[in-house]
Amino acid sequence: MNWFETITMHSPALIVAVPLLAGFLTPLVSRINDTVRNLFVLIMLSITGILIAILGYDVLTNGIRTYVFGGGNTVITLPSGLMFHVRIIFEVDSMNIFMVIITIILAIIGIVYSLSFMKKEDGLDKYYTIVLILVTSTLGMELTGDLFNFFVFLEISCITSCALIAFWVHKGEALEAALKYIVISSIAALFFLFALGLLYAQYNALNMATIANAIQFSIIDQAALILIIAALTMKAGLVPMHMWLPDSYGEAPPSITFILIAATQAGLYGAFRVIFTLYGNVFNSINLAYVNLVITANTIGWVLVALAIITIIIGVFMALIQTDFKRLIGFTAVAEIGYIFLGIGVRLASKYVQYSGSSATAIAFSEYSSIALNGSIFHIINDCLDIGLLFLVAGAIYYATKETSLDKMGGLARNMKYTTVFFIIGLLAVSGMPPFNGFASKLMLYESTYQLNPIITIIAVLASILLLAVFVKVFYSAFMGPEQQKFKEVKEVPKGMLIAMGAVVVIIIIFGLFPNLVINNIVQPAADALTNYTTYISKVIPGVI
Amino acid sequence: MSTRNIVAAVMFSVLAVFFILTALMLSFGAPIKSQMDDYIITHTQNETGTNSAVTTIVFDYRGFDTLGEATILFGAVSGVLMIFRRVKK
Amino acid sequence: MFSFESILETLKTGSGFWDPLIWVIIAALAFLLIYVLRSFGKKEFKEKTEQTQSFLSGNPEYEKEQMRIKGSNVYWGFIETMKWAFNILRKIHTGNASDYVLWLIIVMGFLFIVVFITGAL
Amino acid sequence: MSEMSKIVRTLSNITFPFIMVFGLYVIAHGHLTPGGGFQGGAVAASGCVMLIVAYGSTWIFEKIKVSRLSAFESLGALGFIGVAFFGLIFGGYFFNNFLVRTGILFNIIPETGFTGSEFNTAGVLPLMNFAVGVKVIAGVFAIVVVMAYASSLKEWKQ
Amino acid sequence: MIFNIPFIAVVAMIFIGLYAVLFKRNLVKIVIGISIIESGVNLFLITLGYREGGVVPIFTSAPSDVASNAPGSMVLPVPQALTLTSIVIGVAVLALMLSLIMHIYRHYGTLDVRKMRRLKE
Repeated sequence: MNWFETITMHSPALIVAVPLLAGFLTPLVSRINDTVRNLFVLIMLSITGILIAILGYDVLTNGIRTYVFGGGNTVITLPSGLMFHVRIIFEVDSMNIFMVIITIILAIIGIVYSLSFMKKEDGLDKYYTIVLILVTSTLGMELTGDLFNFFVFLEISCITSCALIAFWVHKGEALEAALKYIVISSIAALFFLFALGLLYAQYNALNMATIANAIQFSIIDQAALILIIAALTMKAGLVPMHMWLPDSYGEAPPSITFILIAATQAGLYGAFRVIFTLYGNVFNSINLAYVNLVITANTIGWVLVALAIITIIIGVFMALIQTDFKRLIGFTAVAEIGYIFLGIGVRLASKYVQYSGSSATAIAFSEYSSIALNGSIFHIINDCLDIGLLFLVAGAIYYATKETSLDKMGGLARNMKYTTVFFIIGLLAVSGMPPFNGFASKLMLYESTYQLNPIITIIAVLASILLLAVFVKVFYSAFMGPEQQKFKEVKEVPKGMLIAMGAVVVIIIIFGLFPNLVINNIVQPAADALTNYTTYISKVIPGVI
Repeated sequence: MSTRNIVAAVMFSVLAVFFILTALMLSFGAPIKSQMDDYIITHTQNETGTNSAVTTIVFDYRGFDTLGEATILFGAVSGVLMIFRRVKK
Repeated sequence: MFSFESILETLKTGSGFWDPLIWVIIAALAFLLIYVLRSFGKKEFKEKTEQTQSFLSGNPEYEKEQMRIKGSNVYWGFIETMKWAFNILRKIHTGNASDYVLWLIIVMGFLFIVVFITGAL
Repeated sequence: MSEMSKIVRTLSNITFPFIMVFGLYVIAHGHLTPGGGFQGGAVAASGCVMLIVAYGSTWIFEKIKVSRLSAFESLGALGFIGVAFFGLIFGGYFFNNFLVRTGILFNIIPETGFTGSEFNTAGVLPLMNFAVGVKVIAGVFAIVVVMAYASSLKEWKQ
Repeated sequence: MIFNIPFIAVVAMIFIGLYAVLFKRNLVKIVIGISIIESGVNLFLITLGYREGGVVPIFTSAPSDVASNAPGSMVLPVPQALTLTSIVIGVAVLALMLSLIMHIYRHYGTLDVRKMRRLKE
């Protein structure tokens, strides 16, 4: 067993443990000086990235990998044949790998950006400590296979995000946004804990695979499902629970917002995992024993589709009347979340039963549902990159002009050429213009939704056009127009920020020009890992199905 | 009594009804299944050499949760110290 | 895991397909066409003459500072027409922290009603 | 807040050692009795908070450097995660209890009830308890000191 | 049914806290409501783990007859461990919220949640 095997075996634990160790060490390291601290943070995150690359290669080639904390055997088998878990288990499949890759990309780029963006601020040692803990919590949420562990990481991400949103304490709005965020997200997390207790009372287990194996969908399970879905969709920012999102995104420092996007997507991943794996028997099974649950799956699917459409419309319309740059982008982020939930809803709503006479013969998903799921998963990474790039541009403008209100800007394209180019690319990508990455995923979503219901597709396309209109307004009022007197001596932002934005732009262009590269290599495996949930269960509970 | 309060009261009572309905389904004093806890109680002395089953779970079987818990306290302290830092305006 | 051929495939989206490379080629051709058309333009156009001055029905031209449209005035007509919708949206978005929790409660109760009814079927 | 009367200060001086000893007892016996690092740390930190109440937050804030407290807290957290990493190194798994059944320390399999060798049990759990106790004392004390001092400053008064 | 009174008490605590969050205007009262909700959830976890006539699952001070016919005579230990974690989480959230409220009072000069609405629409 050589060292590479050992690292691959322990990488699920190390991916969480290394940034955590770095976060604990940062207050001590920052006593030396600032340069050492910045290098330390970057190096630790790079080590995490290398570990993620190793684990991702292993998982994508050899299948699911589990890690038991504290050792011992994975599953305890009683003489009576009961099989369950005692210890915490990390179970990593392609979906986890997909999310973790997004998170680490956003984290490293955000750190590189904040190295030059936050240079003049004070309290930076605490800043980097909390950022590392936030990245740790996001990675943990996306890697864990244990419900209570998921709750713990949820709370960590809630607390650290709140502290980072309130970083500019001299602005009252930042404190207000942070308080609103922590109030609603702590209440949602408490409801999540209540639902967890309900599931524990039913099955005396906290492991996702064990519960998913034994799920019965009794009344108590339905209550638990409702509470968990409500909490996690709040975390993801679905309408009408979206109102914390523009506040926090708009008031946090842009480098923080770039990492907060990853934390939001972690809540979204939780919704994916709960719907498709934890309640897989209900929403995902084609076993005829669960024929009476198809109507429940369709109902939840249509509810999600309706909420997603409302999300898209409200996000775009509210973005149209905003005058604050970052808050406007926050509302467009809400709209993008709506597109992702549209895919999940179409997947669930397209489940149907084949009847011969009066007896059910088979349960199946329509063939466009897989395309909807692919588009939805592919849109997650596009959403992160596009919205993130726009926030970085907003931060660059704030860095150069100390302005966020669109009314006071104008004529910035003369002095900030690179930033203007980056903003144009982000504009076209987020509004789904070819050949950028937003177009491919949105096209898949449109095509699959059209076969479910054409009206939904028409609304979504119109909303996408409105999204373009919103950003044309921003582009006109911020970059175009005659040169302002007070912006005569505005300089281009420093190199670090340009490098960060350029990296995102390069990724966007590659994803846009070669969408199959992404879809074949990470998106399709992730969708497969979500759809056949039985492999997820049988990996940790042998002998099931 | 504004519209908002009326809506709030109605949804509040609806949710309360459903919660009580859920609570009446549970069984108090007699857990339906207890295989995991029985395993822990019977094996805590041999596997981890501890007399206290709760401490065994907190620090050994589910020690990673406790690490996250310590991380939460750490993050809260760092956040409070960051919020109360001296800002030079 | 990684295959180079997968780069050049076209993306199948159920009923249609999408190949960015073809799109790039077509876009390049379009830009070429635009350049050719532009080359047919008038040759006697001069910079810095009265040809470039905008004609405001004989009135003197304002200086650039005053001719700028603010960001909140863009799409004024659209927002004015859809005022009823925007008023509703503005009414929803009260920045009140307990209203945020109330929305969470409303969604929870709605899901309870829907799922318990359909789950009982 | 300002300092309280001499009676309160004297009584807090007298009771402070007992509170600290009790907190340390709860930390040390975390693997035998109800309690553990968090609870004992909370008890000891409440003893420190009693000093803040008695002597006034400004006096304590000048006596104690908060940066040193946060350094202590990160030391405790490092001890905790360090024990976990030792489990990875010696036991082969993260969070492995690598001390039990080895001849080093805390390695005895306990009997039911009070036995002579009860304290020398439970593998790495006492170490984790101690690290968490240090962390909780420093953390809670830092939080209370900073909040009390900030509330006593003049610009916070409206 | 009548033996579910502890669970009814849990629901009562949760909804008392929700009432404070939804209908009170003072930020400190809202935070108190959140702590009440959290206490209710902790009580719920503890109540789940109760076994008829069980004792605390610690062998140090356990009577010999109880220890002999364990685990049937001991309450479930896992919910107690979860509750320990949940309590510390609540402490951390409480500390952060209270310090935020101190800053907000300094900036806004009020604790009324309805006046804390600079971020609307």
